Order: sequence, then structure tokens, then C-alpha cells
Amino acid sequence: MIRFAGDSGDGMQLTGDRFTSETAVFGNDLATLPDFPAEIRAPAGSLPGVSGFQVHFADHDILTPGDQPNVLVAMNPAALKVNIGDLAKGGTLIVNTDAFNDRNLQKAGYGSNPLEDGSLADFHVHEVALSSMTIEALKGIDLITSREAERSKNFFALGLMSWLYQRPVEGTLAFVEKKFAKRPEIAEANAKAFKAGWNYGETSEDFAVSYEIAPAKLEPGTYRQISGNTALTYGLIAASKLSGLPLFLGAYPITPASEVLEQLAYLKHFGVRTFQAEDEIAASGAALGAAFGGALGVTTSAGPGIVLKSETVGLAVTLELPLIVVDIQRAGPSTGMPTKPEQADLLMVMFGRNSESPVPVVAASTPAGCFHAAIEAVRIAIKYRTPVFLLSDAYLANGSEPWLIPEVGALADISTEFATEPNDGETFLPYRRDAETLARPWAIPGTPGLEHRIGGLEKEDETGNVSYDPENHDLMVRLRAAKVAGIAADIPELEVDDPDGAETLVLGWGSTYGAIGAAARRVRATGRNVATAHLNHLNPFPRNTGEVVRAYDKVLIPEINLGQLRMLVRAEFLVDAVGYNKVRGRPFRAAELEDAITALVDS
Amino acid sequence: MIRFAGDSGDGMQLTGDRFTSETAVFGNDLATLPDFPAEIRAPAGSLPGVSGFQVHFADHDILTPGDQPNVLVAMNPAALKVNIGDLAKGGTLIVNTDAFNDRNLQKAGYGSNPLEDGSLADFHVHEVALSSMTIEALKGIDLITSREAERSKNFFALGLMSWLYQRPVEGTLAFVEKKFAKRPEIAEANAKAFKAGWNYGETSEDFAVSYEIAPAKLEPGTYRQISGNTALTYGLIAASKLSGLPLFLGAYPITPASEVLEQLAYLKHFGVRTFQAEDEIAASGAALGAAFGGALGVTTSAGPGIVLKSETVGLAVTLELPLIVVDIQRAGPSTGMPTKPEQADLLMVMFGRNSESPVPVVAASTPAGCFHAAIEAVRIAIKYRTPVFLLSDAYLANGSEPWLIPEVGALADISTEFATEPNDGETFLPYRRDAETLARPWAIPGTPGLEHRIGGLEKEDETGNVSYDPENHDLMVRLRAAKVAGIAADIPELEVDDPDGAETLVLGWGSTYGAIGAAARRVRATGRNVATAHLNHLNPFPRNTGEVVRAYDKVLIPEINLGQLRMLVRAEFLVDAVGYNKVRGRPFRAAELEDAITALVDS
Amino acid sequence: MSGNGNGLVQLTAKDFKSDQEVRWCPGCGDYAILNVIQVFMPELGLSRERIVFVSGIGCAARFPYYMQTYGMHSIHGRAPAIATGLAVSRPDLSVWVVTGDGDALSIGGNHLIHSLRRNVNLKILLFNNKIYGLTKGQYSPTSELGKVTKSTPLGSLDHPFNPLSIAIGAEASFVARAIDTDKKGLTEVLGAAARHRGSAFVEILQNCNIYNDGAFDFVREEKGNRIYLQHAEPIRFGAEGEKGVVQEADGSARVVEAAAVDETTLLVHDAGQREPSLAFALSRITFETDGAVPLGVFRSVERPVYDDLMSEQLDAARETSGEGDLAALLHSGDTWTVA
Amino acid sequence: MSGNGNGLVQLTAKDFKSDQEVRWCPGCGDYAILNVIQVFMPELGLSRERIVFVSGIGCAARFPYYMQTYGMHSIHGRAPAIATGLAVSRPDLSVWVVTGDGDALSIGGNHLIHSLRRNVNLKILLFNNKIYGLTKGQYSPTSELGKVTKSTPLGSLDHPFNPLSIAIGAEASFVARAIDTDKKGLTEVLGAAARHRGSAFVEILQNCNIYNDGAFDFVREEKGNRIYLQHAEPIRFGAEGEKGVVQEADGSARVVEAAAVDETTLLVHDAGQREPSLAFALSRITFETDGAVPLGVFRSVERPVYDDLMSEQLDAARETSGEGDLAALLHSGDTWTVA
Ligand SMILES: Cc1ncc(C[n+]2csc(CCOP(=O)(O)OP(=O)(O)O)c2C)c(N)n1
Ligand SMILES: Cc1ncc(C[n+]2csc(CCOP(=O)(O)OP(=O)(O)O)c2C)c(N)n1
Ligand code: SF4
Ligand code: SF4
Ligand SMILES: [Mg+2]
Ligand SMILES: [Mg+2]
Repeated sequence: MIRFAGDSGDGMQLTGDRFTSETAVFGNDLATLPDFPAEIRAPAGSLPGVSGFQVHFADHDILTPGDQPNVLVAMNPAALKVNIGDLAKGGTLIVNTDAFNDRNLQKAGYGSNPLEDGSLADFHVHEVALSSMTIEALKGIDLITSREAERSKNFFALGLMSWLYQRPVEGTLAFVEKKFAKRPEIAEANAKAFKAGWNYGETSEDFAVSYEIAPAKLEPGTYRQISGNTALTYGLIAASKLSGLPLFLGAYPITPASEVLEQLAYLKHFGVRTFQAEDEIAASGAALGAAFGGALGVTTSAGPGIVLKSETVGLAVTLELPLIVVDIQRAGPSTGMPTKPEQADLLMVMFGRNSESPVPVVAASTPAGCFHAAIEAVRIAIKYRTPVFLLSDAYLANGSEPWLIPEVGALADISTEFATEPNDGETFLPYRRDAETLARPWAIPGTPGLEHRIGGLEKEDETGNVSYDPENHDLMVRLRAAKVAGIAADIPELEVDDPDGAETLVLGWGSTYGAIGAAARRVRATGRNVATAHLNHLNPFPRNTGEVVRAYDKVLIPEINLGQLRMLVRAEFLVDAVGYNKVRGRPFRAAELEDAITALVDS
Repeated sequence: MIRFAGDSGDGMQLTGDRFTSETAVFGNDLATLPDFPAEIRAPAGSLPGVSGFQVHFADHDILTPGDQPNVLVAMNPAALKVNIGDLAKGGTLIVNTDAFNDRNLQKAGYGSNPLEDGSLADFHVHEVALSSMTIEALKGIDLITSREAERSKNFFALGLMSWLYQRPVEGTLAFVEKKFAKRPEIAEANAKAFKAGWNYGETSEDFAVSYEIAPAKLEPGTYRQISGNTALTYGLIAASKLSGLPLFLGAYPITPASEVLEQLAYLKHFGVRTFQAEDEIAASGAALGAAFGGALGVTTSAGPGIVLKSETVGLAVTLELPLIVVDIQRAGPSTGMPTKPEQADLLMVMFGRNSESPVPVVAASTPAGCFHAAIEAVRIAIKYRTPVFLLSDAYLANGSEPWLIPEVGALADISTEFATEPNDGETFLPYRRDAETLARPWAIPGTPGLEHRIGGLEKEDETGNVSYDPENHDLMVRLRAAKVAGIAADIPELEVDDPDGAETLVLGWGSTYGAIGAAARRVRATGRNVATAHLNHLNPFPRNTGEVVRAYDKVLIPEINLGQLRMLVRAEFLVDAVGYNKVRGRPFRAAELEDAITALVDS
Repeated sequence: MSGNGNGLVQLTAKDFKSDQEVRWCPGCGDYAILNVIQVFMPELGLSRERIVFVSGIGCAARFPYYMQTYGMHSIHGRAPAIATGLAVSRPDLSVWVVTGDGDALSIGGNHLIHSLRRNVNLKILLFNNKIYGLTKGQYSPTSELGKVTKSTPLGSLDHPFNPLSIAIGAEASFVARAIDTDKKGLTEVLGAAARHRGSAFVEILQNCNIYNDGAFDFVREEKGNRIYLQHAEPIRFGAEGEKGVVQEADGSARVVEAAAVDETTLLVHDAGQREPSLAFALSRITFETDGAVPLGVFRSVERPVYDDLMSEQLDAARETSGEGDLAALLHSGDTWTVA
Repeated sequence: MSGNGNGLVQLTAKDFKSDQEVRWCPGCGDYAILNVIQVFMPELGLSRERIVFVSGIGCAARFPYYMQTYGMHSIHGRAPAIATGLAVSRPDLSVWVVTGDGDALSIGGNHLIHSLRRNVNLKILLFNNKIYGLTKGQYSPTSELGKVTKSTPLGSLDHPFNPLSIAIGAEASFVARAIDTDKKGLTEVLGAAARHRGSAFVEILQNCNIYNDGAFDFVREEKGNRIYLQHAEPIRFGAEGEKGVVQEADGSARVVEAAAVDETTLLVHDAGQREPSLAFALSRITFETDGAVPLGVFRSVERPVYDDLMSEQLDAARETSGEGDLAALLHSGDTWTVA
């Protein structure tokens, strides 16, 4: 497990990405955790300006990007300061000595030089003059200033790490050539720096050994590496194809959701319309308007923007039109910590609207899982004519993992039929429901003879006319609730992983999937029994959820919030579920969950 | 129990109001339920245009406006059609025969004239030519057209009813004179019509008896009649006085909350600033800005507007500034039924914000109770430096009851102190907390030496500086939660009314108070035992709530929603509380609750 | 209605009446507008299913219920946003927005100005009664300063918007004004709006006889105060055409006695002028400043339409990259195969 | 800083620097603005505690953290609303809003235009970099049509707002423009804004060297393209004053070669003119249309200030009804006594 850390300007994300790609192509299983700082470029060399990228890879399947890196590459004192606390004792530390000058040390708040004051005694420290060696290596290249040359030092570091783990290099060399095609001298410089780094590893006596981590045994098929936001984007595109509905995205930029807008904007040849609205209200409104017209209306945001969509979602509930609302959760409340993950928007999406306003909720559990979660959200929205919340978070969004690319032909059809004919003799009743799904007909403008009006006032059953009738209102409130509750019959049962008949169940949802799995593995390795189950549907719950949670003496629900799923489970099933809750704006560590589970199992 | 019903233009609300006043002054206890239709004036004579006003009065204390009126005054066929279903069998029906012409019958959807077809056989029907007798009675007055004269028919009806129940008439006569001072001929007409109605009662053989309902035995003191919205307005004014903070109201008109804005706008001599904003977002933002400056910031709305305030409330949570958010609930979802009551915004105010964003919630239970609820909400907001939700609903807002006017001197001081000095040597730490309340100092602009910046990003403990530190975030999330949870120590315990040691508890909140009380009385009258308790604080719950609900075998929670308090209670206390839920946009009937309670007690 | 099966239809006003009972207050100006629009609709030459009315909340916003077309009565202020999504994704539809002065200029101000600058193909009809009707009589952003209403018993404190000025400031490509009861004027403006490709903003002066009766009597009743703007004609008005409009040195447009000035100095109206400055100046002629009110089309210029640009971008992308291939997308970037 | 205990203070720029490390990208135009404002602040003649900076979200919006005054970094787009509540309830404070082009004109457009029409006593500084900086480079409502950004890889489709046109359309009483690096020009505009009672809207052209570098080079670097508007002076500019501005017959204002026209036909700038039409016309002079950009105060007129009117209303109410008496209020209307 490796972490690259440096200044925002040092290209750490790119370096991490390339290392990940090499590793993926090599065949290791892996998981990554990029960790870029705030949203503006802090001054070079400062603590808030530190950017990091962690890669966990192994010859077996991997569930999390790992708790503590074994290797840390620190490009400057600030990067060292911010990350050293996480490095495992006895771990390997590679530092760019060129950056350890007085100014940088002071910016990082070091009183003395840690390379000299003995404070790093617990680690294997490799002092490498990354900057000067890079400059030296690139001397031959014309058109490159020494400042530009120095910028290639991340490729030097990448080369060194690639050597250390014996990664295949072709991919990176091809990437560099393509990426910098417009400036061939930069391409040459980066390639040269990369090779110089590799060679340095091979020749320097400082690095005695290189490690070989054999490829993991994965299911056969074609793989790619994928991040949550990309998987989500592709999932939406796939859902558009599978449903036959053109995709309309209404969005307003916000971290960490902007990327979905940005990626979809590249995919116009899929018939995608991306509308960067004036705000989140307009973004969701436009998506709903498009849905009225028969499009697949989608709106994406993070918590601070989702609150602004509540009013529109409420309207969609009563209009009974499909609408996909993607919430890529981040740490709050209010603006909070925009780049950091959290899972604390669950109760908001469940209840954050006036009156009884039920909305199905689907959550992704892994970066690649965002693909299927998106298709599932769309399937439900279309079939049941309802807004659906799709939850991801900043960790899934930016994290990545290898993904067995699905066969397009094997993906299930999720198409629907628009109404084309009156459904009551000569008359069209826009709120007459399908007996099984309770969905109402979707009659889109342009359909002759089905002209009708819908709105936010309470509607009479069947006709959809405005009605203030008390009993009708009660009926409609219950119909809307029953429609959503009924989806339970149409989603998979909750799967339990319980190899040894445990008494303790760990129930999770969302991005804690990997950490819970890894922790359970460790707990089982100590001879203890523990069961795990993970919810991908939060509303309604899978139909056997009550059965599952009641089957265990102890139920632990770890969440990166103060206990939101726990509350829902306790209320619905009256089981005394306990929580493990840390709200730190970062994923759980397997180790802490291991401790929590062990404690409960032993209790 | 009397219901006046007629066309929106018939002045039924005024008539009801006057009858209520007479009744209050006479000394009966009473409760009222106005029921006006949609928000626009529907065509005269149509069913949606019907407006009603119900008054329940008696010689003992009264808890609800009653289920079924004993007397119905129907000014036209539409009013008859809409209301006759509610009239108790054997009840008295007074109809304005002049309005029962073909056109009106047809508009009301009557195939045949109900006065002639025998369909009213179950009732004591009094056919009164209200319109023509009124016109006749006013013949002497100059300047009055016969159309104008006809408009006074509601006063004729009022006079008749006043005779029937022997109400004191001076108040109404004085009222008419004052109200129509600018048009003395109208004043004269109404007064004449009123007297004519009284005289008609006395002389007509149709009305054999008049009823006397003796004054109720109420606590000694000075009383007035008060509606929920007026009580709320006065409560806010009182809180401003008691806290010494000038009131700033940011509001955007919406039914049924507009009235609070409108009433406060009249009270500028109390130093009240009312700001009609461009929308609800700005309304809440301005209130928060005013709070930053040291004002008592208040914002009022109903559900569809409250959703728009969520973002600002989230900011207030993290800024830790006082802010009062009044939600006068109405039937939803979305626009719903704007004039109808519901209690379905509870979960929204609890959870409708991104991330962990705890906000105290106070709810009023009776119209007059809005006064103290408002003061309590302000007390908590100021003392704990937190936004507070105050819940009322359309039923409390418009309903009224007699109110023992409190002694101003007896109201508790709720003032606070602004920070004036650094709190850490020379330094001011805006997030250093009071050890007991966990409140932070409120240092308002204009205070020399305490200049500081606050914002929506996560803050470092004590200093309030922007912080992305993981452990700090967890700490702050918990501190904000602990602060709100800690309020439990500072609010009254939940009181239980359990005269006979029951096994069944009925737990309520909000405007169901009256109906639950009346139902429990009836149940007890049948010899059954039942306990009741009513929550005025929904977050946090009173500290003994768990104890109370666990002490009973059966817990029934009646709510005009699908079970929102029930969910909270089940989750927190793991008791198998059951619900009685009808979402009809109107208050519960005591009778239906009686049945529900009886069934549970007997089960 | 009589269709001929070829999509060609010959409709009448009656075909556009829905089965819902109209529920405005008797005497409300909204009736007159509904009537004119129903009579006008056949002029669009579109079958009913291709027409959509989207509204927000307010008295005006009940409008869609009464039209036998597709319709949505949405949420307060958001109609322009919702209609944008519909129009942009369905260029085959004729999308109309009906809104009130509160709906459009108070809570919905932002959506309005953004739809105007984008030039989305929407026809936006703002029924301006200078009051909040539905919520029973609070002042609105077009109410005059000092207005005594339910929420301002001592008089309102905020300077009103001039709806046309704000629209022009927001880059609107089409801006017009008409009066509820002026059938001819309103019909003409509706026709011009419908013909305009892009967003068309129409202010309709509407009498709310319950909460703000007579607000526009000076021009609704007194025809002499109507300044009908006619493209390419000198601006003259008054019972005998005795008044006219000139441009002053300070850039403003002002009403003058026509007799007092040289005929050639009268402004010749040019709705098609790209520069919005003169249209802006005309928007500043009000009853308060000049005792008269310009009506008709102030500005109507062509500029790229958002929906068209969007469609073109999709077409271009398909031309360049071919119709999107899902399998190829999923396989883009580095892949590797495990056997 | 040196106070003398009488509330009179003699402050310097240093007194306005907070202890927070400034965290914009190196080279960002925001530094220059911060610097000018800190130097300017003492001119206000107010002690620091009477000054409040309120911002929304964005790079620009981090501004308050760096000022040793009271400050609030609030939520995206809402600063004008929040500041309105503060200014209206605390007329003793000097309230400044710092906002970006996205913050003010995208999500916050409605609050901006309403605060301008109300004429709340706020100084609104819009740092216009024609891009969303904080969220890393999406186009903004002031970005030019066809702009290629992260969210518009094929070019943006929406026509931009002209911030000054929309402000003038929204009845702004004070409208001005300056450049981040133009110390003198910016300082003058800040001074005029501070002196203006009511809302003052100032667009500051700001370079985002990371996501939109050089967006304003044509006027930031090329001083010859700056048209400094000076009250009561003919509008001339250029290295040698060789160019000028005239008003055309179509109501627009246009740049001309000064030599080519009669000196007297040059427009004489009058910022105090009540009629906004000419200020509007000047706002339409842009680099795209005329190759030059007007700077300075476009418009500065007195009109009733919302906060003042509110205070007066309170005073009047107290005068008429006496200071509110709670007991009397509770006892208003019909009461009765039970013994
Ligand atoms: C979010 C929200 N806020 C407030 C309201 C209440 N409301 C409904 S219509 C309206 C204003 C109506 O005024 P206008 O748009 O001028 O329409 P009119 O009734 O005058 O035709 C208001 C404030 C609402 N329905 N939703
Ligand atoms: C409700 C909400 N939506 C979106 C965002 C994300 N966001 C933060 S700043 C910003 C735009 C910044 O642009 P601008 O106002 O021009 O400021 P700049 O960064 O360019 O100075 C956006 C979209 C947010 N913080 N809150
Ligand atoms: S309140 Fe006014 S605008 Fe509304 S329907 Fe009645 S008259 Fe028309
Ligand atoms: S992103 Fe642009 S606006 Fe933001 S700090 Fe960097 S240079 Fe300045
Ligand atoms: Mg209106
Ligand atoms: Mg910007």
C-alpha cells in the first residue's frame, strides 16, 4: 500500500492514477483513495496545499484502499508532516530532499529538519534528490527550462516506485506520449524522467530489493479501472440506452458531483443533453420538465445542493413522474468539508420534504458499483413513476477499483411504455393506476387525445383533478406510500454473508462496504464468528430485512454519521441495533471496525 | 355546537367570529374551526366556494370544536350539500330558502330540491327566507341598494342564532358600528338586519324555544378569545420584550402563515421590523443576518416554504446563532391543500438538512398555547445559540379559544448577554463554549476587539477557524449534537394524565391535544382506563419520555400523518407504539379517537 | 375540432377549453386573457397535443387547468426552469409559461432572467396585477412604493421593478406589453411572440378587482393614454394622435405634444434594433413619468436560441463521433483481460 | 492602530489584515483587490468593529476571512439576503458584500436584483472572473458564448449577462466598474460606493490565472482601452485621448475617433442623471462591440433607502402609538373577566 503526497501543484493525482493503471494492467486487485485538499490552490509548500493519493494492491481481492500505507512518498516537508502519522511503523519513506530547505520547513511548521532531528527513526527513510536528479536527467532536452524540467519530478518518483514494485511501464510511456502530444518536448521530458527514476531504483544502492506482488486471481473477463463518478456516468448512459429514453441532465456545479456533469457533457453523441443551470432548484426543475416530456430526467449534486431540490422532488412525488436525484454525499453540515466523504444525508433524502412524501432510495457501495446502482435507480423511477434518490459519496466518487466490464447485451431491458390511448372509454384518466405497480400512465406531450393537466395541488384519485375532499386526500397519501413500499417486492432480498452461524450481524450501507468486509475477514481470522449484510436499497428495505436483523442477537451498524440507518432499522424492526459512528470526513479503517466488531462479538 | 356555512362571499367567517365573541363574552368555554375553501374565490354558489365556521361552546371546558354540529345554518344549496353529512341526526337545520332556486340547485349538483324531496327528514328543518326578509327589513335605509341590503343577510342569521342561544348583543352592535364607521349606512343596515334576525326568532312560531347555556366555570381572571396565529404573534412580541432583543421577521407570504407577517407588520411601535422578502430563502437569510447583528431573527412559513429554508437553517446550525423558524403546517405533499391542517412536517424539520444538523423542535398544542410555545422556542434559541423550529398548523392558526391573559410581570425573563470581552487572555475564541449549555459566545458587530469571522465550513473547536482535521470534525459533530440533546435537562418533564392507573397510554403532540383529551374523557366515561400525555418538545424529548412510554403495555400515537412521532419514539425507546393515522386535511374527531382508544384498551 | 388525419387541424377557441370550471373571482382580468388566448390558439396552426402550458403558483398560474392542451401547474416561481427542461428536450413542442408578478419577479426572478438570457424557446406571459392575488393581497415587486396592503399596513418600502426594464437588462430578445381587456392589442402581441424563435417575454396588465382594483385604469380605461408601438412608424398616440415620443439628449425617451415638435424628430419605432438601449428607454415611459404607457412589441431581435444550439451540438457530436456506442464507452481507456 | 478612546481612530491597512493565511492561488487577482481594500478601509473613518463583510461561496467569497473586521462566509448566492437582514436591523454598521460572478449572478441572481431595487444600504463588490474558480473551472453567467470549459467541452450555449446592464435594469441607484490591479481606479470607485447611501453595485474585473487567465487582458493590460468615466467631463480616452464616446440616434452609445467628430458632440458624463437610459447605453459598450471598456461610476443617484424608510416607519409608529405596551396588546379586543 503506497501513498504519494506532495503539493497540489506536484501532480500527485496524476502520479497516483498512473501507478494505479500500471498496477491494474499488471493484474493486481486494488483500491485507491485520492485525497485532495480544499477547493482552492493553497500557497505552494503549505499544509493545506498537500494533495495525496493512496493505492492499495495485492494478489488477493481488496476491499479498501487500506488504513496505513507501507510506503510514503513525500515530495516536500508539508506532505511529510500531514502524512507521516499514517505511515505504518517500520514503513518505507521516500523524501525529496531538494524540497527540504528552510523556507519549506518553515511553511510546514517544522522547527527543525525532521530528516536530521531523528524524529523519523521508526521508518526506513530513503532520501532522494528528486528535483535535482530530474533536472539533471533532462538536461539534454531542448526547449525545456530547468523550471519545467523540475516539474517532471513526479514522473521520476513514479519511475522509482514502478521499479520498486516491478510494474509494467509500457502503459505509462504510451500515456505520456498521448497526453502531451501537443508539446512533444514535455512528453519527452516526462518519459525520460520516468525512465531515470526506474533506473535510479535499479542502480542506487539505497534500494536493496524490489518487491513482486503477483497478479490477483480475478474472474475471467475484460477489466478496466473505474472511479465511482465515472461508473455513475456510464451507468446513467447505459440506463438511457436500456430504457430507450434520451438523457437530460440538469446540474449545477458542486464538489464532488461536478465531475458527472463534466463527463456527461463529453457524451453528447449519446444523445445526452447537459444543462448547467443557474442553481440547483432550476437544475432539478429542468430535469423534471424534461421528464414530463418523456426524457430520462436526472439531476446531480451534493448535500448543500440537494437541500435546494427538495421542493422539486416534492412536486415530482405528487406528479408521479420519474426523476433521478443523485446525491454524492460530502461532509457537512452546511458547506462543511467539501472534498471529504460522509454518509449523513440518508435521513435528509428520506424525510427532507414537507408532508408525507415518500421517495425510494438506492445507494452504491463501491466505486464500480455506482454503475449498477445508477441503472437500478433509473429502473425503479421509470417503472414506478417516481423520483428516486441515488446515494454515492466523495469516497466512492473519487476512489477507483478494477471493474469487470459487463457485456452490454447482458444488461436487462428497463424500457417502459408511454400511454397512447384513453384508458377509460373515450376518456384519459392520468391517475388511474397499474394494479400491480400502482404506477400511473406516463402520457407525454405530443400524444394526441391525452391532453391533461397535472400539478402540485392534491389530486382526485384516477381523474387527477384538483380535489380537497378529505377522504380522497387520505387515500392519495396512502396510495403514494403504498406504491413506494410495494417496490420491496421487486428488489433482491438482503444477502447475508454468514459462513459460520454467527450471533452478531454487521449491517452496512454505502461506501463502508469495503471496510466492513475487510474487518469481518480479520475478525473471522481470529476464530470469531460474524455475519455481514449490506443494504443497497434504503427505501424500501429488501423484504427480508426484518427477518435478517431479528435473526441475530447483536446487530452492529457502522456508519459515517451519528446513526441514521440505525434509527430507521430500530424504528421499523424494533431491534436494539447499536452503532459504530465516527464522523471524520474519511472512510473507516478496517482496523477500527475490527476492534468494534470484536468487542461486540466478545461482549 | 353550531356551524355557519355559505358562499365565500356570504361573510360566514365574520358571522362565526362574532358569534364566537358573543359566546366568549357570555362566559362559555369554546373552540372554533373555520374552514374556508381554496385560495381563490370560486364562482358564487359552487361547491368549492363554500366557506364554513364551526363553534363549539358549553358550560364546561371544551377541548375541540366538535365532531358533529347540532345546528347547521346553510345559506345556499352548495353549503347544504357540503355540510349536511356532518350534521348530527336530529340536529337543527336552518336554510335560506331564497337561495334555493334552480340555478343554485344545479350549481350545487342537486337533481331535485332537497327541501322538497324528503331527503332532510332526519333533521329539524327551519326554512327561513333570509335574503328577502333582510331586504325587507332594510327598506327604510337610504343609500342602500337592494343588492347591498341582501348582503346583510349574514347579520340576520347571526341575530337569529344569537336569540336562539340568548347571547349578549352589545358587543356585536358596537363592533358593527366601529367596523363600518366609514360607511354608516352599511353599519346601520347590518345592525338592523341583526336585530331583525333576533326579533324574527322571538316572534316566529317556527322557533319554539331558545336555549340557554350557562357560563362555564373558568379560572378567575381576564379572558379574551384568541386564535393560534394571533397568540403566536403576541408570543413573539412578548419574547422580544422578555429577551430585550428587537424582533426582525423575514417572511414570504404563504397560507396559513401570512397572517403572522400581517399582524406583526401592524406592531412596528414594538420595534418590530418586518421584511417581506423575495422568497423564503431570502426571508430566512435576512433573519439570520439580523441574528448575527443581535436581533431576535424570526422567519415564518408553511411546509412548501420551509423546505426552501433548509439550507439557511443548516448554516445557522453551524454558525450557532439563534434563529426561530415557524412552520405552520398544512396538507401536502408539494402545494397540497393550502388551507387544510396536517402534522406531517415533523420529520422534515428534524432531518431535512444535509449531514448531521440537529435542531430543537417545539410544538404548540392549542391556539392559545401558541403564545407560550413561541416564548419557549425563543428561550431555547437564545440560550443555546441555535435555530429552533416552532410547529403550529392550519387548525391551530385559524382556530380560537378563550385565553386567560397572563400577567406580563409574571412572564419569565429570557434575556441573554452578548460577549463584550475576550475570553482567552487577549484573544476572543468565538467557539469556546459555556460549560453547562455548550453555547458559544454571541459577539455582535459593533463590539470592539471581538472582530471575528464565521462561516459554513467546518470550524476548529474554540477558535472557529476553518479546519479539515478529521478528529476535530468528529468532535464538532458531537458537540453540536450534545448541545441540542442537553436541552432535555432544561425543559419540563412529560406530564402524564392517568387518573386510574391505565395500561394504555395515548401519546400525542401538536393540535391533536384537544381531540385526544376529549376522546380520553369519553373513554373514561365508559369505565375504561386510559392515560394521556402530550409532547410540546419534540427534540429533544423531555428527559422522562422513555420512562413514561415504557411504563405502559400499549402506546397509541394518533397523528395527522402516517406515523412520524411514532417512528421517532420507536427508534429511540424501542417500544411497540402503534398509530392512529388519518391524513384528511382536517382535525381528528373525538369520536373516532374514542373508538380507536377503546379498541386498543379492550384488545 | 376537425382534423383531417394528416396532422393538419382546423381548430377553434372551443377546442381549447378544458372541462374544468373556471375559478377566478367574478370580474377578474384573467378571464379576459383566457378568452383571448383561447381564441388566439388556432392561429398557432398546431394540434393541441403539441402545445404545453406551464405555470407556477398564483391566481394567474391556474391558467393551464383551463386549456385543453398539455399543462403543468408547478411550484411557485419555478415554471421558467421546468419549461426550459421541457422545451430544450422537446423542440417539437410549443411551450408557454403563464406567471404572475409575484411568481415571476419575486420568488422566480432568477429563473426568469436566466431563461431570457439563454433565449430558450419559451413564450412567457406575465399577468401583472401588481399584487399577490392568491395569498389575498400582499404587495408584490411591481407594487408602487408606499403601497398599503395586508402585509404593509403602513405602506411598502421597496421601489418596484419595471418588468420590461429588468427583462431588457437580462438580454431578452423579445419584449412586449399588452392589456387584459385589449383583445386586438393582446392578440397581436401573442402572434408576434409565437412567431419569435427564442424566449418571448410579454407583460399583460391585468386587473385584480378584489385586491388591487383599478391599478391600470389609466391605460385600461383611458385609451388616450395608450402608446401603441408600431414597427417602423413614428411613435404617436392620443385620441387624435396629438402626442408623440422623442428621444432626449440624456438618452431617455419622453412624451411630447406632437404639435410642439418637428414631425421628423418623433422617434420611429424599430423593434428589430439589435442595440437594446432605445427599447430600454421606452420601457422607462410610465404613467408616473409621462402619463402614458407604451404597448406592443418593444424589442424583437434574432439571436441564437438555446434549444437550437443544444440540438446542433448533439448533431455535431454524433457526426464527429458517431452515434454513441455503449460497449465502446465501457471499454474506453486502459483495459486488461484476465483469462 | 491607534485609538484615542473617543471612538475616533486612525487606522492603517495593517489594522485590517486578519491573522489568517491568505489562500488564493499565487497570482490570483483577488490578492490585488484585497490589498486595495485593506489600504482603502481607513478612509471609511470607522472603527473596525463597525464594519462587516458578508460573502457567499466561491474563491472571492473567502474574502472576509482576511479582513480584521466582523465577517460571515455564508452560503452560495445568499449573501445579499443575509446582509440585508443585518443592514436593515443595524443601521449603525457599514455592510459590504463580496461575491463572485457565479455567486451573484447565477445562484444568487434574485437576491442581488432585489437588494438593488430595494436600495438597501449595502456595498456589493462583484469579483467577475467570468468563471467558476472554486469548483475548478466551469463557465459562469458572464462567460462568453461558446466558451470551452470543464462543463462545456464543446462550448457553452448561453448568452452571458452584462452585470451592469442587469443591475441598471434592476433599478440600481449606484453602478460602477473597476479593475483588480488598477489601484487608483478601484480606490476611487470604492470611495464613491462608500459615500453613496443605498446599495452600491461595483463590478471588479478580476483575473483568475488558473482557469481563465487573461480574460481581461484587453483592458487590464492595455490601458488605452480603458474609458474612465468622469462626472461632468466629456467622455474621451485612449493613449492620447484620441477616442471618445457619442450617443447615436438609435439610443446607443458608441466609441468614435474624437478627431472625426465635433468636440461638442462627445457625451458629457453625468452619473447623477435620474434617468437610467444613458447609463444603460454606456453599459453596452464592451470590448466585443467597441474594443474598449468604460470604468468608474456609471450611475449614482439618490433615492429612498430601504433601511432608512424602515427606521422611519418604526419611529413614526412609536410616535403615533407610543412605545409598544405588551399588556395593552394582550388585552386588545374584546375581553371579559371571570371572578
Ligand atoms: C414556495 C411557496 N411560497 C409561497 C407560496 C404562496 N404563494 C402562492 S401564490 C403567491 C403569490 C401570487 O402572486 P402572483 O404571482 O402575483 O399571482 P396572482 O395571484 O397575483 O395572479 C404566493 C406568495 C407558495 N405557494 N409556495
Ligand atoms: C448550494 C451550493 N451549490 C453549489 C456550490 C458549489 N460552488 C461553490 S462556489 C461556486 C461558484 C463559484 O464561482 P464564482 O461565484 O464566480 O466565484 P469564484 O470562485 O470564481 O471567485 C459553486 C458552484 C455550493 N457551495 N453551494
Ligand atoms: S384575487 Fe384578484 S387576481 Fe386572483 S382571481 Fe380574484 S380578482 Fe383575479
Ligand atoms: S481558482 Fe482562480 S479565482 Fe480561485 S484563487 Fe485560483 S486564480 Fe483565484
Ligand atoms: Mg399578482
Ligand atoms: Mg467567478
